[in-house]
Amino acid sequence: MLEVRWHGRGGQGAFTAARLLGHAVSIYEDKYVQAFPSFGPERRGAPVLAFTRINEKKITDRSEVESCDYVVVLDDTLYGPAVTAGLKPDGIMVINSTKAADQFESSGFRVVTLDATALALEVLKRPITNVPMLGALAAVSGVAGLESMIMAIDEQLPPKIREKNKQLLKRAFEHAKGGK
Amino acid sequence: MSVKQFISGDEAIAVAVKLAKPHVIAAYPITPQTIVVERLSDYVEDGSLECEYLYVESEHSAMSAVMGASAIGARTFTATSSQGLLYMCECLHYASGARFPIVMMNANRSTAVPWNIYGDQRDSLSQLESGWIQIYAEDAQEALDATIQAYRLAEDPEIMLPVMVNIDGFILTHTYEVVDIPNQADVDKFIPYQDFPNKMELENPKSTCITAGPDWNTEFRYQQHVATLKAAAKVKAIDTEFAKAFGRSYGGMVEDYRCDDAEVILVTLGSVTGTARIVVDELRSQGKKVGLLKLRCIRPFPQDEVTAILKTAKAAGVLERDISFGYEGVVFTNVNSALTGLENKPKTYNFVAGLGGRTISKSDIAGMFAKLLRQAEGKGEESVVEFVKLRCEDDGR
Amino acid sequence: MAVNAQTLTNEEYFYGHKACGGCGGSLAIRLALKVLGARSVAVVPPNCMSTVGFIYPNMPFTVNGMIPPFGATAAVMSGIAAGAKALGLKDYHVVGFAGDGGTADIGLQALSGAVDRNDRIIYICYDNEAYMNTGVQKSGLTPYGTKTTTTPAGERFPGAIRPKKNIFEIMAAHDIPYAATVSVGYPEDFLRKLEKAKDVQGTSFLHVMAPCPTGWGTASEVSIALAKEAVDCGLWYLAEYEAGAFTLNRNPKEFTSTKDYLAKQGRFSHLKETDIAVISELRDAKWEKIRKNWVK
Amino acid sequence: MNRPKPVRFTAPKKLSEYPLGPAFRSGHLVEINSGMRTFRPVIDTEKCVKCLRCFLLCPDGVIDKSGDVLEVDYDYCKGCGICAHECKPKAIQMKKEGEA
Repeated sequence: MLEVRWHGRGGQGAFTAARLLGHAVSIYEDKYVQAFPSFGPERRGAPVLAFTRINEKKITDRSEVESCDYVVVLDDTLYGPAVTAGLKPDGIMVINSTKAADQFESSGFRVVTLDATALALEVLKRPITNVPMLGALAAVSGVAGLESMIMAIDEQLPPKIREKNKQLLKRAFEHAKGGK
Repeated sequence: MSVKQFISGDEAIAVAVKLAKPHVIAAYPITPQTIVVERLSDYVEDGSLECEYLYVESEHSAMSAVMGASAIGARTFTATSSQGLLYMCECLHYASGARFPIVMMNANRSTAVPWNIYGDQRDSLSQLESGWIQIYAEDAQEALDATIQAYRLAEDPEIMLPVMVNIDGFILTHTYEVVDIPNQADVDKFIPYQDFPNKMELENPKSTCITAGPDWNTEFRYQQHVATLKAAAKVKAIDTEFAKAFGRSYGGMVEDYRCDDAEVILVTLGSVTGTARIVVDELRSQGKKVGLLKLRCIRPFPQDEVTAILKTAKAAGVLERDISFGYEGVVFTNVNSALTGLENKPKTYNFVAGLGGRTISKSDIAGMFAKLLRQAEGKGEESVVEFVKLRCEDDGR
Repeated sequence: MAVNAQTLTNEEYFYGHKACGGCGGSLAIRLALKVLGARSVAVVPPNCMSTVGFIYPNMPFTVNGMIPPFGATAAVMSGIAAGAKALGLKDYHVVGFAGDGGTADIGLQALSGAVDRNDRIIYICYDNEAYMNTGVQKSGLTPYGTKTTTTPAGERFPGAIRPKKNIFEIMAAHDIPYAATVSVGYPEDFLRKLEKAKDVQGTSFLHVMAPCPTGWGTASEVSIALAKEAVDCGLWYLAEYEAGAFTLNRNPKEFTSTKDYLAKQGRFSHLKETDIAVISELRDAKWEKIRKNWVK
Repeated sequence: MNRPKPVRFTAPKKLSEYPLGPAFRSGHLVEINSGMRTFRPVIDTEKCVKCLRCFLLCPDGVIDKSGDVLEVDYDYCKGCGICAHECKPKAIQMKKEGEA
């Protein structure tokens, strides 16, 4: 089972990204998925978590995610013990930052950085980084195919913002594939 | 053709209700049920569900409004949670006594105080005596399927009782999963609307929710009791028919998992069953004879099934998100009561866990099995009622 | 054609019940159902009228009837109306008969919700000014100075210490399509307002002064006369709220004596001259507002 | 006279004979109320002007207006006296039960 933990702030759309990933791989790649937010009231600006669990078999585990294969950080000001906790040594942390990957301490896991804010500002004109970070995660992990994520956006995001987000997804995906 | 959707437990309930086409929905929002009533409002607004939607000012009125609608023969739905369920309490007893076939979803959530919005089952379990049939779902798919089954059960002319479909707050209500959505025609065929035998009619007026004094009351109550008992066989039969129509089955009143030669069995209710399945598989792979008994329906109580499955076990544990203060968990009381007739009653333990939403981990469940296995080996333990993961150094006694 | 005793149907829809002789509440129900007709659904919460109206196997309502939970009259009515509409039923009325406590106290929230949704129901509050079914306890509509079993009169208190909640104006404050106050002492006015309520497409509310000989400590034959006198002495009034405006239906040039009205009733027998003066002052203050605001 | 009449009620014997839930057919009277009465109203049809005020105001609806003269349904009259009290031509007298 693969477990992804998303870190963001209330309002940044971390859970939407967790759901888009889940939708993409469950509906279009025949995997079993759970996607859930950190339970409780969400307040704008407060740190929030979201999770995506992916498996070939039906997932019956309802306990909290204790360790994870991937951590995605929508905002590098969140970086700290809460972000690195439970990330497996062979896992990957994808972090939205202008800094280089080696600026972030690692206990063995790989760190990949992407300036998703800049990309989002360029395409959306707004600093909304959930979709580009989803693209980056997929690029570095192979956890979902680009096509299925595009279809998920078509089904799940409001029509007005679909096209720009698909564009943004592709840009981030390619950018991260390029290893930058 | 059914379709797959990636939706939350709350949404699965809303989709099931849309498929069931109730005439009247009345509901009041409460976390973590709110998504259900929001989605249903959306369906009414976009025209995909034609029904009267009453945005009431409280849960007491929500249940009262669906009682009124049911009294005149309308198929109804409402949903609530926790404090809302408790606020309805008077009306819960009313609806069952009146034999109104109302279907309600309850998002299991702790009850105040301390205030807590997270999942435990103290809300619905405190209402076992309300006369409602209570069903608990393990995942979003079962939530959807159980809701459709609930209409079939509630409106059965021999039953005519309200049914509460319970799903664990957040753990199921807010978790997105792949859910197979049955097609409308199949659902229409499975739960066709038919007149309620006790409904008011303009041409043939009835007086309903009437008074029955000491001279008649017992017989009305006995009648209600008999109907509730009858529901047990119906639950099983409906599940079998559901399997034929939709290809999914849940075992009826209970589902036993790897219980055949099990020496110790853990009894569960709701979503924690899924986590426990993994632990059972792990222990089985180590050669341990462990099994799992999931209660789907707790009123009527699956006495025959519980007795039949637990009678060969050496030890049985009841894992529940509930405590009846000053005694033990209420599920435990019920299970023990069912076992009293057995010659070799297994030793039973009560694990009180997950109160106020505290996670129940695989290692917690492994610990419960370890305790049961020690008992099975003849190394009995003193504490029968155990608060799992209690974070204090002494037991305060 | 105006409904009156001549045109009113001879059919009875609430008949053979066990209410006390001279009960104003049972007359209110009887007259209302005669106007609303056989295709009515009567919703009667736990109160005297349901207690005498639905004891198995004796069923005095000939129309459909239901006892809702005490605080849920309006919500149950909303549900019946919604169910009837969804099932495509035609030509019916959903009417509620709650007492003063069932309306102004425990039932107020559900009533407020129903008015907020503008559900098509006719809510009738029969006001006998205390919880009579349980043995005369103070309700929110018990007037100043009333001796009840929870406001015993003695050295310290004159009985109830506050005037009646103004439930009619509370309904008007919801901007309800139609609300009216009536009295069984003015039956033609009551019938006229029932006729109006019948045609309202949203919520309508009638507040009926309905004496209770048992709780008021009066002879059973004077119930109607007392209900009339309550209006004539100015302690009750006949008014309507419709299309956002108040109308006063009866504006007495001179009031009859409050003292005489009060003196006829056991529940006021303890009142001192000073208490009666307070009641008259409250009345005058109320009427000053009524005349200033409702009379064009 | 056109007023509901009591019916003979046979108590259900089998559980299946009970109504489903506490819901029963409306307009089902099993006993009369005349025992609640000490005085009975007697209408003097000579004096009666058929203004129908008594018919209108009887809380129990026991005055029937369908015939040539007003009739009282003594099965359900409780003898409250409102009719006599409200009768303007004083055509109704309250007479003690058992007296002519």
